[in-house]
Order: sequence, then C-alpha cells, then structure tokens
Amino acid sequence: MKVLYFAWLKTKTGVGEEELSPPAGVATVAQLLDWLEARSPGHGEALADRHAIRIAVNQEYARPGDPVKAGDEIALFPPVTGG
Amino acid sequence: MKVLYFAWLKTKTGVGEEELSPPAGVATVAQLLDWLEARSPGHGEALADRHAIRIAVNQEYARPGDPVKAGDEIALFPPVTGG
Amino acid sequence: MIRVQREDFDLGAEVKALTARNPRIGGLCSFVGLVRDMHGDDSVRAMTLEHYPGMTEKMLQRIDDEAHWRWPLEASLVIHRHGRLDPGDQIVLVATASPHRQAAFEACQFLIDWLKTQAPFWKKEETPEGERWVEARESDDAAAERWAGTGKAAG
Amino acid sequence: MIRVQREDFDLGAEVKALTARNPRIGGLCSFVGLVRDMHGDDSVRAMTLEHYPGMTEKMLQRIDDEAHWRWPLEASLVIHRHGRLDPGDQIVLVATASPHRQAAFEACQFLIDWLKTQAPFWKKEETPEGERWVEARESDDAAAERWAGTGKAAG
Repeated sequence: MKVLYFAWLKTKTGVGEEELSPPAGVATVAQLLDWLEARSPGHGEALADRHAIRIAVNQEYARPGDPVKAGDEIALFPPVTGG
Repeated sequence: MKVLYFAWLKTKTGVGEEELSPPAGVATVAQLLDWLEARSPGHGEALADRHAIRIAVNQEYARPGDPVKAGDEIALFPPVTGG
Repeated sequence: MIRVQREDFDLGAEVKALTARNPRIGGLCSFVGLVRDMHGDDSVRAMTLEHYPGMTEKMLQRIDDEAHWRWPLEASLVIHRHGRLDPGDQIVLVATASPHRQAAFEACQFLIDWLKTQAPFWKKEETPEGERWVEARESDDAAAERWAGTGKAAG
Repeated sequence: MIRVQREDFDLGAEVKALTARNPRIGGLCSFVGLVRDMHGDDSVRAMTLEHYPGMTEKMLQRIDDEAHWRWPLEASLVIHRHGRLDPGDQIVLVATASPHRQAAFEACQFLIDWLKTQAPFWKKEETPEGERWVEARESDDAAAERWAGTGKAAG
C-alpha cells in the first residue's frame, strides 16, 4: 500500500510518500488513520484533527468507513485551495 | 427638431433623419408620433404599432407623455437586439 | 471603459491591457458574443449591426458606471462592433476584473444582460429568404430584469 | 479539454483555438484566476501551488465531463498551473462556449466553483511573517453547493 501526504500533512509527517504494509486488522480508512497516527510524533500531529483531513483511495475521495487493501494508493491532504 | 429613424423604421419611412418643425399643438412624444404618422404612407406603416416602437428624446429613453420641443433630437427605433 | 467600433478586437490583448500591473485583481471574467450561422431553423449568411451613434456610447458608459457602483471592480471593458459581420465573427466583448471571482462573474453578466436590452443596436440578418431585422427576445428582457433592483451587490 | 501545467497560458490564443471554425458558438465565457498581492490584511510575496498528479487530471476531467452533460456546450477548456507564482501571475483558466450565453456563463461558473472544492491543489503563501498554507474558505463550499443537484440545466 502506498500512502501519500500533501500540503501541511507532508510538512508535519516529514514524508511525501511511503510504502507500507499495515497489519491484517487495518481494513478501513479510519483504521488506517489510527494505525498511521502511531507511526511517529509527526504523524501523530498531522493526524490529530481528523476533520481537517481529506482522504482519497486510488484517487477517489473516500470516507472513514470505506475499505482499504494491499496495493491501494491512499492520499491524505487538507481541504483543497486551488483555483 | 431632428427626428431619427433606425432599423425597420428607417426602411418603412424611407428616411434616416429629417429636420422638422411640428405645429404648436405637438408638445409630447405621443402627439409627435400622431403628427409623424400622417406625413406619408410609409410613416403611417412604420408608426402603426406603437408597442413595437421605442423612443429616445435627446438620447434618453422617453415615454409617450414626455415633453418634446424645438431643438430636441428625437429617435424612433424597434426594441434593441445588439450584444 | 467602453468602445464602439467597426474593427475586430483581440481578446487576449484587451484583457492583458486591462489587468496589467494590478495585483489587486484576483479574478477576471470575460464574455465574447459571436455571429452564429443559424437563427432558429434558418441559416444566416451574414449580419449587419446598425446603431445610434452618440446614444450608444452614452448608454454603454452608463451601464459600465452602474456596474462599478454595484460591484467592487478594479477594471472593466465593453467593446461593441457595428457594420457587416460574417458567421464566426466577434460582435461584443465584456470583461470585468475584481479582487473576488463572484463579483467579476456577476458584473460581467449584468453588463451583457443590460447591454442587450438598453444599448441601441439592431441586427439585420441575411438568410436564403432575404434580409430581416432580428426581433427582440423576451428571454433577454427577463435576463435584464434580474438586475432591476438598484441595491449595491455583495462584494 | 483539461490541462495541468507549470507554464503560463495565453488567454487569447487558447480561446481562439477553442472557438475556431465553429459558427454554432454564440457566446464564449472565460474566467482567469490571478495571484493577488494581498490575502486579508497580509501582503503576499509569492505563492506555490502543490497538486496531486494523477488525481488532479482525473478530477478536472470529471468536472469538465459533468459540465458538458449539464449544459449544451460546443467546447470547454480548463487549464490549471502548479509551481511557484508571483503576484499578478495567472493561476487558472476556465473557458466555455455555447450557442447561448446563459449556458456559457453558468457552465463557466460551475467549473470554477467545483474545481475550487474538488480538484486537489493547495496554495502556500509567502508573507513577511513566513510561509503558510492557505485555508479553505466556507464561501467556496457554499458556491459549489449551488450546483449540487444532478439535474440537467436549461439550455
């Protein structure tokens, strides 16, 4: 599973992209975020306020209950501000 | 008084602009139109349907009851279709 | 700024001149009206735009002033052509620049909607059946009516 | 048609290419978003636009397809830049062409409103106090909400 971080999530985690193999219990977006949060103090800070984060699974917007699995591309980012 | 005709009013009257001196009784837009209507068969045809005509007095939209006087520039034209 | 002219205009150059060196502008909205080769079911070979010199400029200037009074515009431009035009030719340009995009969009629509019902231009079309003067459309009156209030719009 | 690029764009040339040789187009609406030198009370020296390559193109293409489904468009174009930009620089171009002006205006606003809430771009501003990520605005969400219905719009 590839996890991407954008904008201040990249700054706080200190990583733009990481290749991860979460344990079997991580089957949803919400479970993945809980697991990621414990990876480092930076991850913990980045993921503290879940309302401030948007998630995409395989480049589609996803919700906390949506499934994640090996091979997925997961992206975490703040609400978008382009245009 | 200068009277201008545009679009199909010019075609029907056969004149684009005429310098006129209406009699003393012609004091409003409505009275002017009545007087103009009798000038020629073409004027009669052009002015037959008053709802189809817009009037400007000195380059400002005017209504039937608005005053007209010597020296004014009066324009008669259909509803506008530019843009 | 308003202009009435026979010549064509260059959207890119006009807009560039309008926004040059003004970093307060956050959004620029523009509209270009073009001659179509169809009107209803009839084909149109060409079109002639007649206007009322003097009153045309006066009305366009008033519409432009009104837009600046209603919205926080940094710049605006209205160019309307007259004379003979072919299908695909440009007829009119309206451009508005504002710190905020909503104001730019609204002012641009206001300008074209009012222009179409207030500015003294008349279109004559050449069709296979001959020439005819285009009739005013009720939908254009309805579009202009939306802006009939005189209140100042939100920025 | 959509494009994501670092390079600047030329409004005039893009619009000309979009409308060339199509006399069915009666109205062309365009919007250009520009970098302002102020954000609230703070001055902005420069800005960097980060994006999510892949998802960005996918979302823009979807928004563009949706506009064509809702309105009778003859052509449309969305260009969004990324990378470092200075005040006055162009960020985004949206252009829509339709037989009718109302459809062109509505589709253009729809595209920019949706893009601002759906396309994965993030702005980082350089101010005298340092760098900061721009926060999403509720007014942008509200603007996008206007289009939330999935019904086909009037032509």
